Amino acid sequence: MKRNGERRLGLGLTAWRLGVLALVLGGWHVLTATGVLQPFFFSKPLDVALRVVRDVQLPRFWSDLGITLTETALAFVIGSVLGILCGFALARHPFASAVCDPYLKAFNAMPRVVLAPIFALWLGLGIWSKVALGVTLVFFIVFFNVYQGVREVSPTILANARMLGMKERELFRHVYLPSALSWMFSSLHTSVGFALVGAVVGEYLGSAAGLGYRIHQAESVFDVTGVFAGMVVLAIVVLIIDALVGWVEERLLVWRPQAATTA
Amino acid sequence: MKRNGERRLGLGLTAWRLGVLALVLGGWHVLTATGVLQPFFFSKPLDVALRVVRDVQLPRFWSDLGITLTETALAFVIGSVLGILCGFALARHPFASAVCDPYLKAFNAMPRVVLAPIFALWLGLGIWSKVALGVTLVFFIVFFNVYQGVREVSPTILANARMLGMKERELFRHVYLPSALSWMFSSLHTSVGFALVGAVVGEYLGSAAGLGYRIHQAESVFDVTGVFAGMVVLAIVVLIIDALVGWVEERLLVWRPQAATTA
Amino acid sequence: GTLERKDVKLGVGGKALLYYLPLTIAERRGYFKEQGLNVEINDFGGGSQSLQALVGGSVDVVTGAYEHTIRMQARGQDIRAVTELGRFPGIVLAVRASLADKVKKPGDLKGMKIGVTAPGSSTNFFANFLLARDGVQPEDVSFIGVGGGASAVAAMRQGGIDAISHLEPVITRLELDKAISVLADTRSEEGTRAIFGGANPAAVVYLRQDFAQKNPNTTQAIVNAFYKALKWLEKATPDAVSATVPEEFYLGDKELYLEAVRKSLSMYSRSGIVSEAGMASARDMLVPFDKELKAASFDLKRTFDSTFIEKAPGIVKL
Amino acid sequence: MTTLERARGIPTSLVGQSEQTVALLHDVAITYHLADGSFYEAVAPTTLAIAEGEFVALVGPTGCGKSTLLNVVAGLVAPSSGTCLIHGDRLSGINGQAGYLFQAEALMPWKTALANVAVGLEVQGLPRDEATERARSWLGKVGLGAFLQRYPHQLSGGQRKRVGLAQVLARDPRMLLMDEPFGPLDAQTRAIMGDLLLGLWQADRKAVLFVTHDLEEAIALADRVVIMSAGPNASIIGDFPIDLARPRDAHEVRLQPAFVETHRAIWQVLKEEVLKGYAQANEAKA
Amino acid sequence: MTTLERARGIPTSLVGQSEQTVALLHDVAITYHLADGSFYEAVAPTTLAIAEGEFVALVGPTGCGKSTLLNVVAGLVAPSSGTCLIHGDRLSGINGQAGYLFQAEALMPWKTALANVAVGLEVQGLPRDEATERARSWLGKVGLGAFLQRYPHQLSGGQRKRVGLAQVLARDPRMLLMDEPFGPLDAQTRAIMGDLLLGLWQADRKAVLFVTHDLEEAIALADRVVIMSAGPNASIIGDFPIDLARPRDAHEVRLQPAFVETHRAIWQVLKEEVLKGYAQANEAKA
Ligand SMILES: Nc1ncnc2c1ncn2[C@@H]1O[C@H](COP(=O)(O)OP(=O)(O)OP(=O)(O)O)[C@@H](O)[C@H]1O
Ligand SMILES: Nc1ncnc2c1ncn2[C@@H]1O[C@H](COP(=O)(O)OP(=O)(O)OP(=O)(O)O)[C@@H](O)[C@H]1O
Ligand SMILES: [Mg+2]
Ligand SMILES: [Mg+2]
Repeated sequence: MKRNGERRLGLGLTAWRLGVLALVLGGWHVLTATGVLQPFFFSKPLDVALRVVRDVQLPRFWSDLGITLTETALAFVIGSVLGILCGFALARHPFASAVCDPYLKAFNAMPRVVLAPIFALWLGLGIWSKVALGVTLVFFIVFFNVYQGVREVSPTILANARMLGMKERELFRHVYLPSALSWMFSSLHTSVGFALVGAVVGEYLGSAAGLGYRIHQAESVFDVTGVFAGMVVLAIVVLIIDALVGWVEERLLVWRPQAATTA
Repeated sequence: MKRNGERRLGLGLTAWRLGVLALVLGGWHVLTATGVLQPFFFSKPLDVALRVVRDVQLPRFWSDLGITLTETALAFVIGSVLGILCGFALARHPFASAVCDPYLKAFNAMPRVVLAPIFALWLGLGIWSKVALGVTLVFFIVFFNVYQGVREVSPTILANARMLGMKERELFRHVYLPSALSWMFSSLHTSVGFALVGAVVGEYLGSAAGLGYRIHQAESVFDVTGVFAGMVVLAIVVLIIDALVGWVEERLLVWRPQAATTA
Repeated sequence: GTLERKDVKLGVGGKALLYYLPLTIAERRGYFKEQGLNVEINDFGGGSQSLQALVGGSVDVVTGAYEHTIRMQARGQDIRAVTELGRFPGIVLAVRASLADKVKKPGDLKGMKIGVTAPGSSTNFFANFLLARDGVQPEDVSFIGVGGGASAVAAMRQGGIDAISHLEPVITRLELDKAISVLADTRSEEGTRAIFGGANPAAVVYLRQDFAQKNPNTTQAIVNAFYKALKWLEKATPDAVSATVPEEFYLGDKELYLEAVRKSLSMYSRSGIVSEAGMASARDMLVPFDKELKAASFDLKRTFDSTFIEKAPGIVKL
Repeated sequence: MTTLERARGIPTSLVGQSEQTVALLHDVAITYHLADGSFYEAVAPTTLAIAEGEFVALVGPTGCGKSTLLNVVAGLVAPSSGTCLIHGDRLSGINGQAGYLFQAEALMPWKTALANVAVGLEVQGLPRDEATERARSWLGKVGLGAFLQRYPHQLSGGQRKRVGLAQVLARDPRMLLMDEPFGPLDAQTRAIMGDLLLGLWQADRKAVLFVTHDLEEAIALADRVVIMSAGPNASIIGDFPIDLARPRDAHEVRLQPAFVETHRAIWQVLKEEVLKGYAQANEAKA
Repeated sequence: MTTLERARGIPTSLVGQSEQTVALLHDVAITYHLADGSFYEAVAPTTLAIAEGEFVALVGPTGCGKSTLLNVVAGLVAPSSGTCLIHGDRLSGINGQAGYLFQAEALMPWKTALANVAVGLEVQGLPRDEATERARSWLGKVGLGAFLQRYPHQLSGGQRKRVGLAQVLARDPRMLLMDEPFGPLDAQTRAIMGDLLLGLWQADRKAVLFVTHDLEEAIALADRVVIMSAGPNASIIGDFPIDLARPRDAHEVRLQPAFVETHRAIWQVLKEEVLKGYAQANEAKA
């Protein structure tokens, strides 16, 4: 969600963001302190902060985080790559896509929690069953967008590229891919969150380690503070990954016409 | 995933689709019959079919279906509308969007299962807590796409519209909305599935009725056939909703330049 | 004898639940290590997922509900319990405090909304059983799945349910809040006896029969470790328990945890053996309400293999 | 000031700077910011005034900055230095009094030709029916009466341009900015459109700033032809008043001696400039 | 066949139908399918042959179907009836021997000017370095040597068109299809580009099909000028060989009496046609 513009917004932006953060935390504190929100369900911001501080000193926390990060990264990469490949392949083959269409749609409607046992059966209880869960979320988000992105390619540009002698491979590289890039990145931004959700839910449903495991454990003993501390960590993680995606995006999409900037 | 082209593909398409269906079902049957896939996990296609037939004769099934459908529809509509509105609003206000950005991203990384108790507390165990769960999925998918779609509006067309005297409201109606439509519909196709998933997972986590409840019940007693029967119904439901979305899409996007059709 | 394998994968549906406390005790006090075992504990979202993992082969042994072995026997899956961990179900049926005047016995719940962990779970069957004793059919009430932890408490607070059939620590939490009034309590010996006339096995250690056959020494070692944990629990105080379990278990609310442990301590099995009466009583709670089980024929005796636990006292040095 | 002086590049910055001035570009310079952080000085400080009811043609070699100047007057590009005054007020944001026919394709692809024209009228507050009726009549005037329901991608290049023309003219703006409006049209259609434009202009004397590559067209239509030098750092190097009687017939006027003379004079200036620009544009700095 | 006969609309369908024929449109008609299910008969059955090394200019009122015919020869639009033969083979799919400069903007917005030109050469199998070098030199030839690293949206209209020109010419195709290639260029740059094109064409005698609205340009450049009637149901109503000596200087040639004579003859045909087209296009049926 940022482009060149952001840099210019500069300090004021940081101030505003911190302001909003302060507001949220302050509101949370006041509401839980006065009992409007029950601390049993919402914990207290100070407790959560202290818990995070405590947690990051545990070696176990870092190994849990490492596992979840690995799963998220794998789910994100595998899901996106599959989504991109299938998106391109099907967009280029209308008949195949028309045949597959109902199956993909139907599969996308499967509640992933129900699939967890099957993944555990096939992939064991290690990271791969969690990765699979994340992949089933990421794949569809990326797939539908890339598919549409490829179909939105300007017919004139496409015709020109074909007249320049491009064949399927070259069209992919020089036309479809760059044209669908902003579609792709839009879906990748959504996917980062979903990859993490997939990993965490996977761990939540069955695992021996990871942030989802920590959250699940905290939840079963009514340790809301622990749950919230886990979520705070998740949020930080997703912001870091998303910043990376944004960094790549900015590099790949320099060409985008913006309001001409005069100086 | 269809455009005018599909109609021309016609009968061959139906044949192929049925062929694939037959292949999947046949493969499933053979694999479970020979024990390569354990029926404990995969049931058998015939059993599932019989169960579906049995289920549709129960009045309780129809009321469950009705509840899940209501939740799905509400989650889909509310999530999309919110996503569309926020997407437009933030895309038009870069500063606000830069401020909100990290919060939205972070929120999208929350594992929705963890939020279930909070929804239950605020919204009770009726349909609204499930709708809320679905909304948290649909919202982000639609939001990120609409946001990007608005920013992809051609600068020349936008400049022209402004020169024609359009103000924010009119720009929205005549430029941003139509231009972002294909982005929006791309996300809506993904969202249909996720709205249903949200509703079902919500029911799964706590409810008195609905397809998710049925599936959960079947799962607790290791009735895979029941689980699969539920999933088959889900698949059919999602295909019907998606067909509706596609119908609306085709009507709204008639203008899309396609390869010129000569006759 | 020598262990056929040292590495064992164990599955559990909610490790931090008091229902499965013996597992944590055995782990934390090093009983598995003592037996030369290297146990990897996988925590699942629920009991049914851990059973599925066992059937699928991704875990070797499970601590789960005894009821699962009955179901699997009925389906021809040879899964057997080898150690009893809980002799009482530990399930409590309670009604919202504000309804305590109207509802005196389970039968009075007719027409009301009862929260259970999940539809089809043992909390659901427990409620079925109690209602049936008072002549109320399951169809006459509505069961609402409220899930395991906070959402169950939320459901009661929010008013979405009138009664609840649930486990620790939800019950203690609600009791501390004075939100409920207990109708039937199977955490204690008296409560269970009043309902079932004797013990009614709850958590057990179960595994596939072929695993036990192929790895008798490993199985024995597992059973030994659990046996030792049970023996330790027999004499333990709530404080000793809280000193043993990981800090995370009571970080949320230590008072609650101690109270729940205090209420639960008597429910853990003493001998690790499921009595025949216990088996029958478990079957009677389950079978009448399940069409599939009613139709199936199975040998109840095959649900529990006592050979290992019977040897344990001779081997384990306390 | 003689034609020769003008030809030497002395901007007639005082023309029309009275209260009659509709648009005044005062020392306006435009520097584009390139992606690699460098700058491109497109237009050097330039002063140009357009009086009430004046028809000014802007001519110059390709890439010199004509569209850029139009964008400044339209309020779409902010000048890097200098100011743009509209009716004496400093312009910030869109210039609401101007109608702008873009050089690039700017029709809304999701609207039919009719809707594209009608929407500009609806925005002005006309009721839907009336807007549609007026749009229909305007499309008829530009020769597209049979293509009302076509989407832009179903029209030919020249047809699209004419829809754009109808879109701008229908709104009857006080000031017209036209960037090669007749580019993709054949000579005959050009003449018809030119007559249409002149007719409108004569009726209520709008101010018109008209970019074209066709010098004859510029002379035939305009009151003044302004010549820009080749970029970078383009500036106005000639400003020729056209002293031909009105009303003019787009075709007949070309045969008058005054026309031929003016054409020759302007052409002289322009020709050199283009060749210079051609050389400059191939120099190392982009 | 006299000029008069041609002017009456008799297509010279036999011209160049030997083994020398590079492209032959045989009874090609194009009917567009509109969204509402109706049809628009853009081009009536038309026959047109282009011989090896021939430079054919296609002129006609706006919206008559010039771009459509080019699309057919390029293989982008399938004729509704009739066939298109390329070197005697029936064309299906893209015409791989043709280079096509589109009327609309067709540059890849995500590539710089240099990359846009180079990619066409890379596709031909040239190594990256060499392709870039050749692209650089071609951009120099069209006067954009200083704009290599610009993205299309950072270029002026005329500059973009010239990048397109470099893109097509650099690939050295055997057949050139050019749709108003010099539209947004000033007269002087037009002349330079025209000379560039003629120089290339003279070197290896490509077949060229060239659409323009500038009749003088058509006559100055082409061997034959083909005139289309106004649509719907447009057809070829004139086919004029241009008997001017080569090599021609784009500017000088206009002063020759033969030029003036041909121009007058063609103009006569064209003028009436445009007026007819203007009337037709306003009739009820779209
Ligand atoms: N967004 C931009 N960024 C950088 N340079 C630009 C941008 N827009 C235009 N330019 C440069 O500014 C100069 C003037 O451009 P402009 O479009 O005004 O030319 P023009 O006179 O309209 O040319 P033409 O007759 O070809 O349309 C050109 O050299 C062009 O490359
Ligand atoms: N995709 C399409 N669908 C329907 N009609 C079309 C389509 N494309 C072109 N036409 C119509 O066909 C006719 C010929 O179009 P074409 O683009 O070939 O004209 P042209 O001779 O190139 O005109 P111009 O000189 O304006 O570019 C026009 O009337 C146009 O409206
Ligand atoms: Mg321009
Ligand atoms: Mg055309």
